[in-house]
Amino acid sequence: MVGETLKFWLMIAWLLPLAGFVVEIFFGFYSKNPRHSKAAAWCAVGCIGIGFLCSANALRIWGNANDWCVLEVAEHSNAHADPAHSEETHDADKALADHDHSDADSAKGQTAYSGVIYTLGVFGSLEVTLDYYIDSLTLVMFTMVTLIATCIHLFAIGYMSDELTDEYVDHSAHTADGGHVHRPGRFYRFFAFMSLFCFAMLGLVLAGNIFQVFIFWELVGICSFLLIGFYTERKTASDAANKAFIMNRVGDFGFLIGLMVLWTFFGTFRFGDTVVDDQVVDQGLFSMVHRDNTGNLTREEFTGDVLITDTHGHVLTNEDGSNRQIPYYLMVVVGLGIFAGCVGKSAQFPLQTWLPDAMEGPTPVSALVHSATMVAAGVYLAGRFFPMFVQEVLLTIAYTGCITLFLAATIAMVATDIKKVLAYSTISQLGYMMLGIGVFGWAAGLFHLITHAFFKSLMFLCSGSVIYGCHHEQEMPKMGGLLWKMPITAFTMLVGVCAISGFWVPFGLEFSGYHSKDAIVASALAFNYANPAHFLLFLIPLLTAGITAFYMFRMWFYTFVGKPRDQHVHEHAHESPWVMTVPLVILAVFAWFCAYGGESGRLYLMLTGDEPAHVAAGVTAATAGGIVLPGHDAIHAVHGQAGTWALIAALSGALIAYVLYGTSVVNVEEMKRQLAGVHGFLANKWHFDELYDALFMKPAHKVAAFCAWFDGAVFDRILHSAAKATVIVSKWDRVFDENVVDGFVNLIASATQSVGTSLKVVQTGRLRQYVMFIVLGVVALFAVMFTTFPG
Amino acid sequence: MQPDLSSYLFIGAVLFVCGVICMATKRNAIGVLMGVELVLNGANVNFVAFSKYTALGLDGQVFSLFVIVLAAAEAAVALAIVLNFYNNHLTVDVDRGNKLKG
Amino acid sequence: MNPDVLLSAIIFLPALGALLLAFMDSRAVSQIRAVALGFTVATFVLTLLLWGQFKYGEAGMQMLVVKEWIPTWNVFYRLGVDGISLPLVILTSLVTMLAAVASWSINKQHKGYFILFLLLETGMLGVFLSLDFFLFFVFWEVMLLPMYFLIGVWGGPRREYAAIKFFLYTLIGGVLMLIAMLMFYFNSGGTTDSFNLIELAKAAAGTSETLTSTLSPNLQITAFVLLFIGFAIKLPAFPFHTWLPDAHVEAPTPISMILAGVLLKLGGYGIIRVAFPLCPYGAYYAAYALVGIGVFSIIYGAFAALAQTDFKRLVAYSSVSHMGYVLIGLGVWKIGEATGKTVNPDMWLMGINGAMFQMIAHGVSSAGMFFMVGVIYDRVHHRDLNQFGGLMGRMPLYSGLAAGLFFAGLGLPGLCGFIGEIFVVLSAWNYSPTLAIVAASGVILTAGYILWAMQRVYMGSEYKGPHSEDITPINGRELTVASVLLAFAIILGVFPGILFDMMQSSTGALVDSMQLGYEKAAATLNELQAMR
Amino acid sequence: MSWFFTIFALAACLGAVAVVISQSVVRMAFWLVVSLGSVAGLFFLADADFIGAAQLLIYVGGTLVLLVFGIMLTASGPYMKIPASPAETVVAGLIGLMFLFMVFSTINDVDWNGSKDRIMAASGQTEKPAGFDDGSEGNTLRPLGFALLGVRPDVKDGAGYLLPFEIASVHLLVVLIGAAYLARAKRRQDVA
Repeated sequence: MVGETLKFWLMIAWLLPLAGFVVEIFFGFYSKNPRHSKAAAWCAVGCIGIGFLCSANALRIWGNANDWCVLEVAEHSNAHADPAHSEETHDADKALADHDHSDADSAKGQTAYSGVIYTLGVFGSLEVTLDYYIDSLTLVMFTMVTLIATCIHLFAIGYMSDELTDEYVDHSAHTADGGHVHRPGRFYRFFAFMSLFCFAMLGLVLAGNIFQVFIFWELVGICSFLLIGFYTERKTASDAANKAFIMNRVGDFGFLIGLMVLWTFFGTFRFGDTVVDDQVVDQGLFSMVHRDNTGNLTREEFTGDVLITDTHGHVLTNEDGSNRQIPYYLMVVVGLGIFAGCVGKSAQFPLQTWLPDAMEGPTPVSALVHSATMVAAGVYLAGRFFPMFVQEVLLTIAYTGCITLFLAATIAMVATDIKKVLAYSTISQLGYMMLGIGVFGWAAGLFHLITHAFFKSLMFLCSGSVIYGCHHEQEMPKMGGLLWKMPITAFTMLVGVCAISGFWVPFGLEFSGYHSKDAIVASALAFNYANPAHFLLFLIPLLTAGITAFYMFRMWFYTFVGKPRDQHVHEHAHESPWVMTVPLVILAVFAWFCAYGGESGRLYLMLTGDEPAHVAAGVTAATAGGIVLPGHDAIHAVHGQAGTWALIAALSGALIAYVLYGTSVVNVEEMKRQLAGVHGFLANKWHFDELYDALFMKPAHKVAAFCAWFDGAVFDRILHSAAKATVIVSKWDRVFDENVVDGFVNLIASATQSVGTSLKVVQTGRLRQYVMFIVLGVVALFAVMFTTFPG
Repeated sequence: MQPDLSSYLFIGAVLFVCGVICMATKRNAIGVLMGVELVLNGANVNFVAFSKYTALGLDGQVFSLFVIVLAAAEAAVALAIVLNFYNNHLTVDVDRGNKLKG
Repeated sequence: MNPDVLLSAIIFLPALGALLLAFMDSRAVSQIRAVALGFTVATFVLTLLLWGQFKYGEAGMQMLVVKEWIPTWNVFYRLGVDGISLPLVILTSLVTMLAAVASWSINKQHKGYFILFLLLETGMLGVFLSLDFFLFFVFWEVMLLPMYFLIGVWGGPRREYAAIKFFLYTLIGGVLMLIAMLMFYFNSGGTTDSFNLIELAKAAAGTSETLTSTLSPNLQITAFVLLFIGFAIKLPAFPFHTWLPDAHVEAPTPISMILAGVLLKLGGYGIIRVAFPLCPYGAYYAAYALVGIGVFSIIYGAFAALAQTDFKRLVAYSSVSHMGYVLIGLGVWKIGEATGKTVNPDMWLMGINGAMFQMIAHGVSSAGMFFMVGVIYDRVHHRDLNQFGGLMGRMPLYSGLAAGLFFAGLGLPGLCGFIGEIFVVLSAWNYSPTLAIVAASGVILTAGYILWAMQRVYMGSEYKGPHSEDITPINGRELTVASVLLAFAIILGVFPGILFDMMQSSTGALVDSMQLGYEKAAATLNELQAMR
Repeated sequence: MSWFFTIFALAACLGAVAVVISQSVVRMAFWLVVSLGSVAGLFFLADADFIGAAQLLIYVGGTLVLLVFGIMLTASGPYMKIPASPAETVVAGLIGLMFLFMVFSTINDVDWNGSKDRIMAASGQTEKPAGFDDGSEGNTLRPLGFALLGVRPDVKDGAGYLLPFEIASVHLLVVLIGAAYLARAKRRQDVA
């Protein structure tokens, strides 16, 4: 019943943006004054805003239905939590405020709901459906996405307002004769795409099976494509859009392999069990693999295959009575495949190169799609699919995240485009999340996902505000000294910078990033203690925490303080209108406080309410790979230690940034020259683009050219030579026909003719002679007869 | 001498041969025609003789009857042709009608 | 309506229209167009009526019509419809109707064009509805001639070459089919049911009451190979595909739509209706080749498309690539060596359903893509991908619709192309992981060539080719065609159940009967070995 | 009886020879009358009274008269006698004699009675057909009439001649019309 109600509210929140998209795209095109009306924008804001209210309502209903047991249970184990200050920290807690905590000791009831929305196809026992799966993670994600999206939509009304014209001049797109492209404004189209994106993103979160995730995975991909390529006139934009989509497809290729294996061996895509009247009607994937008390998957003794079980842990059997099982290596393939999808979507190494290019899209797009939501979907999926991951997969995830976070952070240090800095920072932070999940800090990774969504979207919007105020100037070397030109932007941005650096503030007012990054670093440290061989998984994130603080403050100092480097830009710079600054302030509040209370705070507890069952205890017995995974207690034990290290790293990073860019003690340009090799390597993004171009793009085009050539040169040549051979044969046939066959016929004819001519003389035309001939003939005949047959 | 089959056949043969010679020698178209009549009569004699002396029975007579009828028809048509020929060539000399010469 | 009348009416109504057109004044162009369109619309309405009378959940043939035709040779006029042919019939009448609207751009000899056009429709519908092998063959050939003239007379600069290439290829296929047909006829004793596809299928499965003698397993393989090559040419699968790019490039837009939208489906339909049920053992024997060819076609077609500079040629190669999925879906039939039973028959069932869906989906999306190419070709009279650009600004509505249709071809979820591809690929791992992985990699290449083409045509700062002044916004007629196709693409993509419900009983019955047929053939082989 | 036969036989043969020898068409016609009339007599002697009568009526009375009409229509002066070349006559006579010799020898060689018996045995007949030379019948008129109407009382299971009879009648009609058409008086055309 509760499941149905939740489904109802979330479906509204999900489908409203779709309705908005339809209205906007048609209304926008057919309305009388499409180029000047803001109606489409308000429609989009309305849809996503109502969606936010619905999500919040759903969260309230969910909490009421299980008496907020998630929080209650947590409070017992974390005595220092303080519910009295919770009102402003998180929307979920607003609902909590009217709630009576009398039922604190009640056991945790059902908190995850799943069911079928509708069926796509049934093939015998196989069933492909669209499902919903609602648990605390779904609800938190829903609320987060709708809230941020609402803010960004609002911001975009201001940011995109110069599209409200019939004659928009695109200074970045050039025609062949060197002029700028003039085109009608496309205000409504932008909001239509944004609405479509919101629909796809919410669908992804609501999805109740992995196949459905794939569907919306692709849909967010195409929305991203459309939005990156929004300025279609710019070659760079369309290139970036293609790059984004195709690189995502590379990841999806892995995703697809994972899906194929799952489908073949499990026969279902559902996450959770569908429960009707306490009876499991459709078993989901998560209950099909069973973990023993050491946290490892139950496996067949001799072959090592993973056994497939029913909800109670009994092994399922095939028709012929044998156990249903899946080879262990295929479990690894499943995990790696699904993770490959996440790598593509979350721009992890080695598919990270598309995300910086994606900054060609309008800044609100970067804020919504390429920092807060879509790119985080990879992390979300890794978290959602966590129960199916085996140790080898987790280790891969951890190392991928680790490589990515370092790689991206180093590049961010030298980037000069304000949005590129943020983009690399996003990649780096996504790497942190992946690392968190990979080292069994499931909650830490997702926790960082939420906090990062707030502060990164905030920073993107701030950068958007700067860009807007500087008339579409994105290069930081041309800015500087903007602090008092646009104070709201500057200070909200500072909040974001502090949050991402993870600064600690006394009295419990720590920035959200402090909590979440701490959690990840703590998980990594615990993992490091458990598996000393993998010490890099702790050291690199720690180092990168310093780098993060460095490049973030570098960006802030570069932009807002110091002397104006480009007088023209500085003179015309101005603060943005209220429609842009209000979202900044809202987001700044959330970026600072959303993680209030840290790991005993509301957000963290909500998020971990439906944590996969085996996470808390960890994996205690090492398998063949030798990996032991830390449980909650192990992580908690090293929390303080890790937090201290991380804070020291961040502070030193910030200090170096201040020294280099906030003061004029050191000549940065001089440094750059001295380290030209390193700088060039980093500025060229480790040469990944060139590498991929040489490794994949060029060979692909070669093969393509070969195929096309092969068609023409081989198939068609065979065909043509066959045709030519036929022609030659037919020519010979003609010769034969004319000379031999016809010759024979002609011979007969001419022979007949000459015989006729010679017999012509007998044909006298004289009747009486004919009579004579007849008689003679008869006589001769008889004579012959008599002589031949005498008697 | 009582007539027997052979004597009738001899008479028929003589008539037939006379008819053939007539056809072969006469240049007059009507003469040719007469030869034909003789040939037919020779045949008729044979039919009637077989009718009387062999097991042929009445059939021989019926045949000769048809021969007579056809001979009459043939004579009529042949005469018409002859007249046509005469109209066209102003002669009845069959040697003049040699258009079919090869 | 009486089923006898209805089925025959669906087939022969267009022919009647052609007859009527023959008596019209050839200068009355608008009337000719209107009459031709009217007849295609009427046919479409009739097929919808057929859908209305169709009973869901019945596995067998419905609305059977059996009339004597050439009793001496046991040829009957047998018609019927089941869940496999019904969607294709509706697709045919729909695409033909839209192609008729698209035929406004034809600018010479309208009368002859529309007469041939309507005859072509008769042939196509006849193939889908006939249940007599001979009748099937006759309609198959009936289709060929109008197509030949439509390409050869109204086509582009190399039309004669393309038309003859098309004609010869298809004719060879027809001849191979004819041989197989006679094999079946004489092996089943030449009785009244020896051309009856239904009874022949039952005989292969050993459930027929009238036909007892069937092909031996080895002959089944021969017959299957003959039939398969015949149908693979039409499909077209990898080594037999080179007629397609030429035919598509040279054919006028509406004919390209029909070629891609319907004619290619005849290959798949032939395999599923004739080759598979009639020689189950042969089908199993060749299953690996089928899937292999399908996979190779996907990759090869995609690579070839990537290298094209002619817009229409690119779309044509995309057809080669997309139809590869059909072969995969049909062929994923795995039999356990130990048990002799099908492994995971539901996977195969899913593959077949996916393949059927892919055929319909490709019919919608590729017809749409060709139409979209035609729209721009009508304006600027060239198709060089490197000489487009900036159309998004010049023709926004057109570009939007085109993007939708191209995304459908790319296999974007929510549009029709996705469901078929993904279901086929999902069913493939069970058969062969290697081939499944290679097939799945097609998603990258597909995205590559379609997006790259879209970038070169629709995006960019300005139009780079000739006739820039002729670029006018899409007109109402073109808008209708494109939006109908896009609407179908969306509906099918969001509610694939519409099709799956229609065909699942029939495909289920097909799977069952083929398993029976395989077991029967395997038993025969075992006996033979035991005797030796 | 045998006298009559001898007379008629000689008259027929000599008449025929005379036809061959005569140069004038008119004479030829005369000798033909003699010859054919004699043949009619031979018919009577062979118990074929109806045929004899028909011979007289149709041949002598019809056909020959027709011939004479033909002679009269065409016999303008120079064409009464058209002499054949002597060589031709000799050749024709030689060939005719050879022919005659051949026929005669054939007639003599054949065993007529034996062949009659064989035929009767083969056809299952034991007796001569009834109703033919039976004295009480007196003539052949009645059986002939029956035969032409399709009834054969004289032969067991014998078939009549109704169809040939009818065909002959139609044939005569056609001949009548055709002859009239061919021989009709036409306007003279140029003999070019």
